[in-house]
Amino acid sequence: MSEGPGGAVLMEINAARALAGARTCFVGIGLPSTAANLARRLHNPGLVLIYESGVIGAKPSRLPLSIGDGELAETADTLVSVPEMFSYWLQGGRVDVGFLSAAQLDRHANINTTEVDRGPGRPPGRLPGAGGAPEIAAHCGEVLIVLRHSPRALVEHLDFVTTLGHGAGPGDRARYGMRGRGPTAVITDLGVLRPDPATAELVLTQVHPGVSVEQVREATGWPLRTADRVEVTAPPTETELVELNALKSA
Amino acid sequence: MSEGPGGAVLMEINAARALAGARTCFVGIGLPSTAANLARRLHNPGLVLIYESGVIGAKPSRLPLSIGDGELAETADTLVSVPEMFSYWLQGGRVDVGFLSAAQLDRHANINTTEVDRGPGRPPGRLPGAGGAPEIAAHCGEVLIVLRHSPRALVEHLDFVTTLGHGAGPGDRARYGMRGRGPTAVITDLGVLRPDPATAELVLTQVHPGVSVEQVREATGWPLRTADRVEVTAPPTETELVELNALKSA
Amino acid sequence: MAEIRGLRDAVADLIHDGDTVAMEGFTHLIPFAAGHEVIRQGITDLTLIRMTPDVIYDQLIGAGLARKLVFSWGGNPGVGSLHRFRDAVENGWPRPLELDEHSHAGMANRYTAGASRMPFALLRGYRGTGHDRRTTTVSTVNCPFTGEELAAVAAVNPDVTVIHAQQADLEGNVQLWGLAGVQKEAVLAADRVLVTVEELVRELEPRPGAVVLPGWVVDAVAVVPGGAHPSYAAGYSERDNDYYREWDRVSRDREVFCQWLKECVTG
Amino acid sequence: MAEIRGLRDAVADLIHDGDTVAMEGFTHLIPFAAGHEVIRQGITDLTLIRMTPDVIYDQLIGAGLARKLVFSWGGNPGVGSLHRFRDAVENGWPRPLELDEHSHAGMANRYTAGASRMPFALLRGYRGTGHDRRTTTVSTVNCPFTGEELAAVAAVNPDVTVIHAQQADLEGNVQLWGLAGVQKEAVLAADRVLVTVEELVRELEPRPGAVVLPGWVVDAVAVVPGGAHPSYAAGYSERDNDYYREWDRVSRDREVFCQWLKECVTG
Repeated sequence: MSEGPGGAVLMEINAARALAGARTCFVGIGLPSTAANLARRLHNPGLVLIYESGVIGAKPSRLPLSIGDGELAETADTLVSVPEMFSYWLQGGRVDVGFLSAAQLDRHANINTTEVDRGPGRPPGRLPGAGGAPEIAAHCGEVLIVLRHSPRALVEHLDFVTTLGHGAGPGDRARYGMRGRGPTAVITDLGVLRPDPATAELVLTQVHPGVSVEQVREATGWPLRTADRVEVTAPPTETELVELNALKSA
Repeated sequence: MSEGPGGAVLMEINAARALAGARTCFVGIGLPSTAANLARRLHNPGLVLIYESGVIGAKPSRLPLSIGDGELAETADTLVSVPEMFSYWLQGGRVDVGFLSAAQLDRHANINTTEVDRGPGRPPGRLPGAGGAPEIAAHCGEVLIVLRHSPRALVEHLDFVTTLGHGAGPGDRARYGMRGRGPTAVITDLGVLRPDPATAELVLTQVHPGVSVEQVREATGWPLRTADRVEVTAPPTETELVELNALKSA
Repeated sequence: MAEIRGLRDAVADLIHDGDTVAMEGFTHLIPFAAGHEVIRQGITDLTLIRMTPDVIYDQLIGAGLARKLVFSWGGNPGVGSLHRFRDAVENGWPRPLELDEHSHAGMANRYTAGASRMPFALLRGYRGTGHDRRTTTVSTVNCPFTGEELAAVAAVNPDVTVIHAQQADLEGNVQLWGLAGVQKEAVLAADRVLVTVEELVRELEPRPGAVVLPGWVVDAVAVVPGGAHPSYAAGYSERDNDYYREWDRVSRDREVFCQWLKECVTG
Repeated sequence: MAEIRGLRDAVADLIHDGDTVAMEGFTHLIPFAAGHEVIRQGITDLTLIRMTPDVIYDQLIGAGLARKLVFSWGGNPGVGSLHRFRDAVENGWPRPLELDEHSHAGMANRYTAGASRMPFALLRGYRGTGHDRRTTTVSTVNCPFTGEELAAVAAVNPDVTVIHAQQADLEGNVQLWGLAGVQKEAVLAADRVLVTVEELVRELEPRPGAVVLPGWVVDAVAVVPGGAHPSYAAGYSERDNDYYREWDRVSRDREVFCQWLKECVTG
């Protein structure tokens, strides 16, 4: 198995698996939403989905296109204003797991979603910007980053630091007063990277079935280190695939 | 007419009269509540009554015993949390007129509702404290103070400054960053005092019918100055008395 | 997730000697029954936080359980003084009571900072008054954009917050409506949360103006119908104004108060 | 008190060249019709404020009416880029667009400060990121109690805020429900307020989760059924997700966009 639909599915399923022990989860649109809703169907029916639009405890039957879709509000335990969401619930430390994606990610799991250089003579390519990401990364108990593996995405140097992961290394989060543990895993379509506790540098800890370590290295923009033992992701179970399909076709 | 029921009635009616042009009024319990509800019945049916308990636009049919009485909530245009009330509505400058009372008031309309000295060997007498008063005085467009006239209430020196009126004189409110005009009238059972624009010192501008200037001076703890022309309060009209009685017996 | 449990056990488990405790409710939904259970269990040396320490705190203070009061207005609303509070402050009876005294706006902001897990909050206030000379929890900061000096108040984060609400469901999700005071902030600022409710319902039916607290921010829910009396619960009871008036007589005299305590609370 | 008036007159009276304008709505209740009226009237040199400048601001920017954008996330939710926004930022077409860029938490706090009439607000955020180097509206303050360094963000106080709501009554009292976003704060932070509504009702019937804005904080109410399309109004319409997807195609090309502008807005 290489980059492609198989890897993408394992990225989604792995992200859902990572939510097995979470009580509350801050959800963005796209893959995070798929993973969180899949986790609710598979193994964590009590998982509380929180959307930055002010939704606490959404129980959507199908995947929303936007974080403000009507069904999220209609199925919520309660709705709060956006300022309250960010102050009392996110900054208040009420969310166990946050999901983020990235246009660029560096080896310390810092994130750029603001702009990317496009070479001499061209203006930087504009991206959407920060949204909720900087404070999700700061305040959630832990953060899972999901993105497709490519040397353009996992880069040596960010063109802009939108969201702090582990800064320049251990101690930076504490120095900046951040209370959550920060990014604990980067789940891609090739495997999983986790920060080395000693250096806070992302190392390869897991490859998806059929993916070689060399393949992951080639798809990474910095000289990727690997854990002493690189595990192979358990292949999707029948149930996982069925529920994922059901979710996507609902 | 002297201190007593007649004066008390004129204090209430005068306070209600002072609300003729107001759109929104921050109401405490007791006389302010009587005055504000009387104004609604008499000449300002659109007056929006705001209570610090979170009530905006209450339309009580009878006088509430507390600012949290059920009828205030049930008849409100909307209810907000107490933090929102103080931040968005009061500090936000949304209230035209605030009412305050005082255990002690000085010549610059500063207020003490915290504690009063009771002489040597005795601990100070404890009063309820600030409540909403300091910020009502700071942020309302203007403040009306209502209290019974006595040398123990209108004093040379406050035992504690709970709420700033005009500080030590002109310019103090601006120096402290206060945006409202502060106390514009002190309505008592004997007459009305207003701050001299030049000195911000309270001067007697109005006596109730049958009350002499001398009587007011004797009931004031500082050497009270009088305006060039001291007016006599218009006696209560039949309608005013009827509505006041109706309100009190409802 | 909130556990549904008996009031006695919940109070014993969640509130301990020396704790900082907030029992909130702005006239409405005051958790009197929980307060009385604290008195029965003799949980003492408490730092009590409350914007409006009315009759419930007068009772706790008179029972000698409070060492400190953090508050902004200490009266019997619409009636007069809190005599037990006064006796403690003026005469140290039955024990001295330390005060940390604020304005309502200051206290509301302190709770907001607590709920937001910020160390302090900002407001326009306090300037020119005597409050900042009596407390270490008021200070000033200058706006980095305009230079303006503003008041800063330290966050409050109670060890325990106790509130009364109309309803909870079986998973401990709580709904309260009517005047909501500062209850949401007091709950979210606290380490531990006890909610007494009028009734347990199968499903919370959304109501206009309701505040919903998910069960996962609450530690225990105890079903105590009438648990706010003499305060009230909109939709369930009316405020017992006569009780508040009568409290003036009961609390005015130490002996009458002690008699009341024995007859009506500690039994 | 809010006046009930036609959209064209209300926009002409309340929004002027050079104004700072906030049109808020977090996915839900976005005031598209009012935005299109601004385009029709050619009101220009606007500083546009909005947490999520989605398609409505893409249209205003593409029409050349914005000189500056104050925002925190500029994408087409669930679809991709805002191409007119990108073209303005990357290529200055049809005119350069100055940016004041924040995080959502920062923007939410800026509105809260604005509504509270404070010059700034505090949050834990921004530290270690590149944002503070690109804007003058982020700074730091130290807590006077703990010494901790916190982020400070300058208040936003729009000249005009425009929102869409479900209902207003004849006195201009407004009720909206469902996702309420930052609308209350945006309204209370502004000098002038325009609300478009789905319908005028005799009396507002209280609804769960509703935000009520008294008529005396609103300048004008315009009845514009469907005024949020392609966004939606809970209880009245559904989000037109196809429109958002189609916008990707329309906006990608300058000529196609200009054609759309003529056909669908300026007519």
